[in-house]
Amino acid sequence: MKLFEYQAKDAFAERGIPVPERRLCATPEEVRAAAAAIGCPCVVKSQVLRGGRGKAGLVRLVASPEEAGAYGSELLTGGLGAAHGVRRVLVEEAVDIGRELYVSITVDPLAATALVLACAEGGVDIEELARTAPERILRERVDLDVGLLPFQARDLGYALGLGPELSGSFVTLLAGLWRVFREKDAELAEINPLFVTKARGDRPAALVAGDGKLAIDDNAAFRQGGAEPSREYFDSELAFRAAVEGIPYLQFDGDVSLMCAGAGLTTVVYDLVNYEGGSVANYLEFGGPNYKKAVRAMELCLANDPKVILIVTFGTIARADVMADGIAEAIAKLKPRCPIVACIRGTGEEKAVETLRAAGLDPLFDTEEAVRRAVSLSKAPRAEATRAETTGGRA
Amino acid sequence: MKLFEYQAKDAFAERGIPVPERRLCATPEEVRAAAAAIGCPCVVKSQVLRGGRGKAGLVRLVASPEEAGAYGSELLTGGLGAAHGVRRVLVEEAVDIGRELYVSITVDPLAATALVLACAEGGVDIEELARTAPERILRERVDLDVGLLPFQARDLGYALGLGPELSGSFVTLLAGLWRVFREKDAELAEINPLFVTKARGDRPAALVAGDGKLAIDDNAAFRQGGAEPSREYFDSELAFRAAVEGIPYLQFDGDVSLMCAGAGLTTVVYDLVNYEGGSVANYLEFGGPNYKKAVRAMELCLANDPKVILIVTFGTIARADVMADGIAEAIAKLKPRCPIVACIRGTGEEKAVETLRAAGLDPLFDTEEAVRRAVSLSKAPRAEATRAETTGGRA
Amino acid sequence: MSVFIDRGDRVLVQGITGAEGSFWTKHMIELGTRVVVGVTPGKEGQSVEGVPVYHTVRRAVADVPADAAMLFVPPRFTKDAVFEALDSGFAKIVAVADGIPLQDAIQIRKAALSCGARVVGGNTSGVISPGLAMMGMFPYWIERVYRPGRIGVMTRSGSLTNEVTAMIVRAGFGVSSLIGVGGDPVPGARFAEMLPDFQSDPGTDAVVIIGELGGSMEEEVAEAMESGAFRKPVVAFLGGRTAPAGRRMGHAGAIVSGGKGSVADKIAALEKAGAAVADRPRLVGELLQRALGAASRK
Amino acid sequence: MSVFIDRGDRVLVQGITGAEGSFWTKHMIELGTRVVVGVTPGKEGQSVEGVPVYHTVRRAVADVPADAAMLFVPPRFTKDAVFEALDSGFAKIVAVADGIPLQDAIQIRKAALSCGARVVGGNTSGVISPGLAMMGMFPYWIERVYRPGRIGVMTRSGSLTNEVTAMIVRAGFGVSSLIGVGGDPVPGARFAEMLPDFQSDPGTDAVVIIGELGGSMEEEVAEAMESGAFRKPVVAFLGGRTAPAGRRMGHAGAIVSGGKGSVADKIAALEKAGAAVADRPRLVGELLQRALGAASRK
Repeated sequence: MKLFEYQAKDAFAERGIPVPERRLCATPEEVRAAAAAIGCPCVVKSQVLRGGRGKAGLVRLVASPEEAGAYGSELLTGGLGAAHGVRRVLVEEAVDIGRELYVSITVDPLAATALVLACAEGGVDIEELARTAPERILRERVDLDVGLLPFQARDLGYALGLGPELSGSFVTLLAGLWRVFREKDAELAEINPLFVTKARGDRPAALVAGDGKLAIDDNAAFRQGGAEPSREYFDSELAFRAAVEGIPYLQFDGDVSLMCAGAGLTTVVYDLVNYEGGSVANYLEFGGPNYKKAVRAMELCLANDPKVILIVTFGTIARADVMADGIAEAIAKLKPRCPIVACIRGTGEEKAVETLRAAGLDPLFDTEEAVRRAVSLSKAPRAEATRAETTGGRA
Repeated sequence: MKLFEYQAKDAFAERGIPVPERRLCATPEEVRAAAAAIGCPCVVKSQVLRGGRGKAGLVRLVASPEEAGAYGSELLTGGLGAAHGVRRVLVEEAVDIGRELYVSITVDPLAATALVLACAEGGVDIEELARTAPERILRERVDLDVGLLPFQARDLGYALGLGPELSGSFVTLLAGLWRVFREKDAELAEINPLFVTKARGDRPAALVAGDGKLAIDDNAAFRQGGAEPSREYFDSELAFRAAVEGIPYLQFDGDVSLMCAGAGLTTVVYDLVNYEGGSVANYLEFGGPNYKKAVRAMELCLANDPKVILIVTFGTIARADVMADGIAEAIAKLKPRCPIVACIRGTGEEKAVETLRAAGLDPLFDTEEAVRRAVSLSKAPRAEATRAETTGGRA
Repeated sequence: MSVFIDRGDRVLVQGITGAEGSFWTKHMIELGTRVVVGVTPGKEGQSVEGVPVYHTVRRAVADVPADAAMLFVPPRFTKDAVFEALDSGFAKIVAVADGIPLQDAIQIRKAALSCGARVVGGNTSGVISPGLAMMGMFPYWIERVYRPGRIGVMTRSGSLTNEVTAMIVRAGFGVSSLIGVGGDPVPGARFAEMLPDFQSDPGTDAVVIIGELGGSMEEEVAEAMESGAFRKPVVAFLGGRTAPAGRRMGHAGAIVSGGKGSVADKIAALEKAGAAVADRPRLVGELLQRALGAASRK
Repeated sequence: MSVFIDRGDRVLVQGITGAEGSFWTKHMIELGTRVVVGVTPGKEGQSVEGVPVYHTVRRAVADVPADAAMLFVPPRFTKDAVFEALDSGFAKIVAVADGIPLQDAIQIRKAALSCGARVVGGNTSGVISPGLAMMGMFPYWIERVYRPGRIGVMTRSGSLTNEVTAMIVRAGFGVSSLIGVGGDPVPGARFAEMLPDFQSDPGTDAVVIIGELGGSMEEEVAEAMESGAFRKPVVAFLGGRTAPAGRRMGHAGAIVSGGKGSVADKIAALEKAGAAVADRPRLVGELLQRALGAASRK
C-alpha cells in the first residue's frame, strides 16, 4: 500500500530525517491559516497517490495566505481537486534549494538484500533513468539482518559529491530512512527530491526531504498495526469496496467484466480479450483466499454494468466445485441481466459442471474458446444479452 | 556492570516477561506497607549484588506485614543489612512454585554468536553444573544479527519438558529476554530460577521470573544512556571512588598496594607478591587511559595505609616518562609516608629514570626484583619504612 | 529421473495436522511420494495418514531421517519454519504460503543461499514430477494436465500452470518435472538456479517457462542460454503483454523492477537467446512441437 | 619469513590523521612497514608522513591497492571500520581499540569468519615482526624487548607482552612474529587460529603464548597440540594463578567462562598437551632454552 506524502514525512520526521515545516489541511480556510502560520512564500501540495503532481497542476508555490486559500479552494472544493480526487492538502515551508538529490531504499530480489539507490540528480523519474543512464544511479546493497552500516552511507554521501559536513548529515539521514524501511516493512522508502539547501549567512547548507514516498508491504500488515483500507487510497468506489473484501481489482472501462482466479490466469485472460478485439470492464481476481466469495465478486462486476461476465478458473485448492456453488448462488441472488461465460476447471470440475448447468450456464473447458465467446457476446446488442439473461443467465 | 534484581526485573517486565508483583522499599515502614498491599505470605529480598542471598539470610518469606516490617528493620537499619551493604529491599508476592527452571543468554566467543543456556533444574549454580554435569545444560546458539527465532525457543521449551501451552509461553518469554539482551547490550541476562507455577482451579500453570540477573557491558554505556557509577554498586568507598575515575580497582586487606599498568601485568604482579610471601592491599590499574592519573591513583593507594606502594609498568602508549612525571607530582603533592618501589619501563624510559631519581626514588628494571624488594619492605617494621619516607620516598 | 523430488526422497511435512497439510499429505502419498514424518507444535504423538507427528523439526529428524521439507505453514510463520528446516540441514524446502512479508522473503532467500539450500516458493503450488512424486498441491489426477513426459516446466504463476500444462499435454507431450518458483517478488529459488538440474536431467528434452511481468527471472534464463550454461530448447509463455503500464496486476513481482521487467523486454531477451515465446497458452504446445522437431533434426 | 605482516604487505591505515594514527604511522614506516594509503572521513587530500589520505576505504583502494588494514579508530566506531575494511576485501585487519562493545565484537568476529578474513584485536597493541614490519603500537626500538629472532609470540595482554618478550631476549632468543590477539572477551582472531601460520613459518622454532584467566583460548591451543595440528614447542605463560575466585581482575575475558577458564584448568590442559608452563615471566626464557634444547636433540 502506498502512503500519502504527509504520512511518509511523518514517518521520516519520527526517525530524525529533516523535513520541511508543514501542516495537513482539509479545508481552504485551514490552508490559508497554515500559509499564514508557516510564512509565505510556501508550497501547497495536493495529497494524492499519483506521480507527476507538478505537471498536473496539483502543487503550487504561493506568495500569500490569500493565494494559498484560493488555491486550496480549487483543490479541496473546486473542479481541479475533484478531477484528481484530492481530499487533503499539505502546506509546507518553501525550501531554499541549492541542489536536488535522489535516494531510496528497496529490495534486490536476486542478491536477497535491501538496496539503496542514490543519484546526484534529484527530482528524476528513477525508473526512466535506470533505463537510459543506469551508470548515474549509485547502488548499495544492505544485508537486511546486519543493517545499513555508517560506512556505506558515508561512501554514498561522498560519491554524491557532498562535502564532509553534508556527508555526515547524509549518514544520519540514511540511518533514519533505513529505520523507516525496516520498521514500517516498506517495499519502497524514497526521498525524491532530497534537497540540499543553500548556505545562508551563518546557516550552513543542510539536507531536507522534499518529497516522501512510502510503499508498505500489505503482507506485513499483521505486524504493522494493520490499518483497515481507507477510501482515500483508491481511485474508485469499486476498487475500495474490492479492497475491503481483500479482492484484487482494477477498474477499466470496457465491456467484458473479468471474474477469474489467479493473477497469472487473469492477466492472460485480459491479454486474450484484447487480442480478440474485446475490451475489459474490470480486472477481478476471484481465487486464492477469495474463492468462496463469488457473490461479492459478481456484485462488483455487475456494478460496472458490463456486456458480459467472463469467469475463467483452473483451481486446485480453490476447488472448482466450490466456486461453481458460489456462482450458482450469486446468479440466484443477483439475477444478472448480462450473459455469463464460465470456464471452470480443476479440483472437483465434474461436479462443478453439473452445478453450472443446473444454474443455466453452458460451461466451457478451453480458455481461448471462452474468451472468444465472451468477446463475441460483448459485441452483440444489449437486446440479445437480455435474452440470454431470461434463459437463466445461460450464455 | 551488574544490575540489581529490581532493575533486571523492571527491564524484564518492560519487555513482556512475567515477573511477580513487587515493590522496591528503602525503609522498614515501606516494607511493612508493601507487604500489606501485596498480601502475605510474601517475600522480602535484599537488593545486593552478591550471589547466595538465601544462605546469607538476606531473603525471607514473611507471614505478615508486621514480620515484614521487622525483617525490613534488620535489613535496612540493623546489623544484618549493614554487614552486607543492603540499601534497598524488594517486597514480592509469593509464587506458588511447581517447578524451577534456568534460562540465560550470554555470548559464545568462539562461535561468535549469542548463546542461550537452559536447564530443567533451576536455582542451580550454572557454572558449577557446567563443570559437573554439562550434559544437563541445553545450549542454543543465536546469530546476533538474525536474532532468536521462535523455533529455537520452541525446541528448548519442549526439551525442558514444558507442554504445548507452556512451550508457547516460553517462546514469548525468551523473545522478551532476547530483547533485554540486545537492547540493554547485556553480557548476561539470566532468569534463575524461572518458576513454573502450580495450576490451581481454572488458572493454568504459568511461567514467572523468580530472580533476575543482568550484567551490562560497560563498553556500550555510550549507547545505553550511560549512567554514572553509583555508590550502591560497589563493595567499598574506595572501589566506588576508583570507578568514578574509571580506574580498575579491587580492595584487599594486605600490605602491598599495587599501582601497576595493564590488566595482565597487574595480575602477574599480584601473583608474584603472593609467590614471594607478601600480601596485597589493593589491585589498581594505572595504565591505558589512566596513565596520566598518577595523583588520583596514589591517593587511592594511600587511603589503604599500605606498608609499601609497588609501581610496575611497561608501557608503550602509556609512556614511561609521562607516568614518571605524574608519580613525581604525586609524591610532591601527597607526601607519602610509606616507601615506594618503582619499576617503570617502556617508551621514554630513559627520561623516566631521571625523573624518578629526581623524585628520590631508586628505579628498578626487573619486575621480580621490584616485587621482592616491595615484599621485603612490607615485612619491615613501620619504623624502617618511615625512615625511607624521610629520605624522600626512596625505597 | 526427475528434478528436485522423486520417489527416493524422504519428505518431512511441517504443518501436517492443518487442513491443507493433512489433505495434501494424503494426496502426496497417493501419488507415490515418500512422506515419512510430520511436524506440528503441540501435536507430537498424533499421526496423519500413518505418518508420525512431532512438536519440532529437530525432534522429528532425530527419530526419522528425511531429505526434503514441505511447508504447509501460514505466511507469517513461514520464515520461522524455513529457518527451522535449514537448521536441521534440509537442502530442499518447498514453502507454499501466499502472503509472506517481503522482508521475510529476503531473509529466507538469503539464508537459503548461505546454506546452499533450495527453498522453492512461497506463493506457489510447489513441485511435481507427474507419475512419481510431488511436494505441493497439484491436481495430478487430472490426466489432461499432469501426464508424465519429457518436458520440464518452471512457473511463476499457480493459476497459469494448469492452463499451460494442459496445452503441453494436448500437443502430445507430458511433463517430466514442474517447479513452481512462485509469484512473489522475492522467490526463494529462481528460474535460472533450477536450470542446471533440468540440463542434467536425462528425462527432460525441453523446458517451458511460464513468466510474468516484473522482476528479471526471465532475463536470467536468457543469460543462461546465451552463456551456453543451458542448452536444451526453451519455450516461454509470457502473459501481460497488453497490461497497462504502471498498473499493478496481481502478483507483486512487478513493482520491484528498477526500470526493467516489462513483458516486451523479456520477450526480446528470450528471443535473442533463442527461446520460442508464446503469448497464448495454446501456442506453447505448437512451439514445443517445432522446437523439438528442430532439436531432433540436429 | 614472518607471520601476518612483512615488508611485502601494503598497509592501509584507517584513522590515520588522529593523534595515535599519525604517531604510529610514522613508527610503522620507520620500522620498515609499507604504509601506502590512509583513510579519515573528511580529510581527503591531506597526507600523513607522505601517505595520501582519503575519505573512505573504497575511495582509497580505488587509487591505491592495499593488502592489510590497520585501524586506529575509537572503540565505538571500530565495528563500522572493520566492516568497511571487509567490504573492500581486506583479509588482514588489525584493530587496536580498547573498549569495543561486546556485542559489536561478536558481530566483528562473525563477519570476519564468514569472509574468511583475520581480524586481530581489539584491545591489543597489534602485530609485529621485529626488524621487518608492524601493524600496531610497539616500542620496537627497545632492543632488549624486540630483538628479531625465531620465537613466535601470541598474547592476550598488552602490558605483559613487553615483560615476557624481554625475558625471551634475555634468555638469548629473539622474536620472529608477535600477534597480540587482545584482551577482550571476544577477540576477532584466536590463538589456535594463528597456529597454522606459525607451524608453516620456517622462521619460527617455537611459540610462546601469554595467556590469561577466563575464556578457552589456551585450551584450544592444547587441543591443536594434541591433535597434531601444531607440532612446534610451546611455552605458555599464565598469570592470575593466585587470583581470588569470582573477582574480576582487569580484562573482561574471565566472565564469559561458562564453568571453564580457571588458570589451573588451563595449565593442566597445556601441560597434558606437552606445553611447558611458566608462572613467572623469567621462567619463559628458561623453559624455552629447555624446550629448544630438547627439540634439537630429536
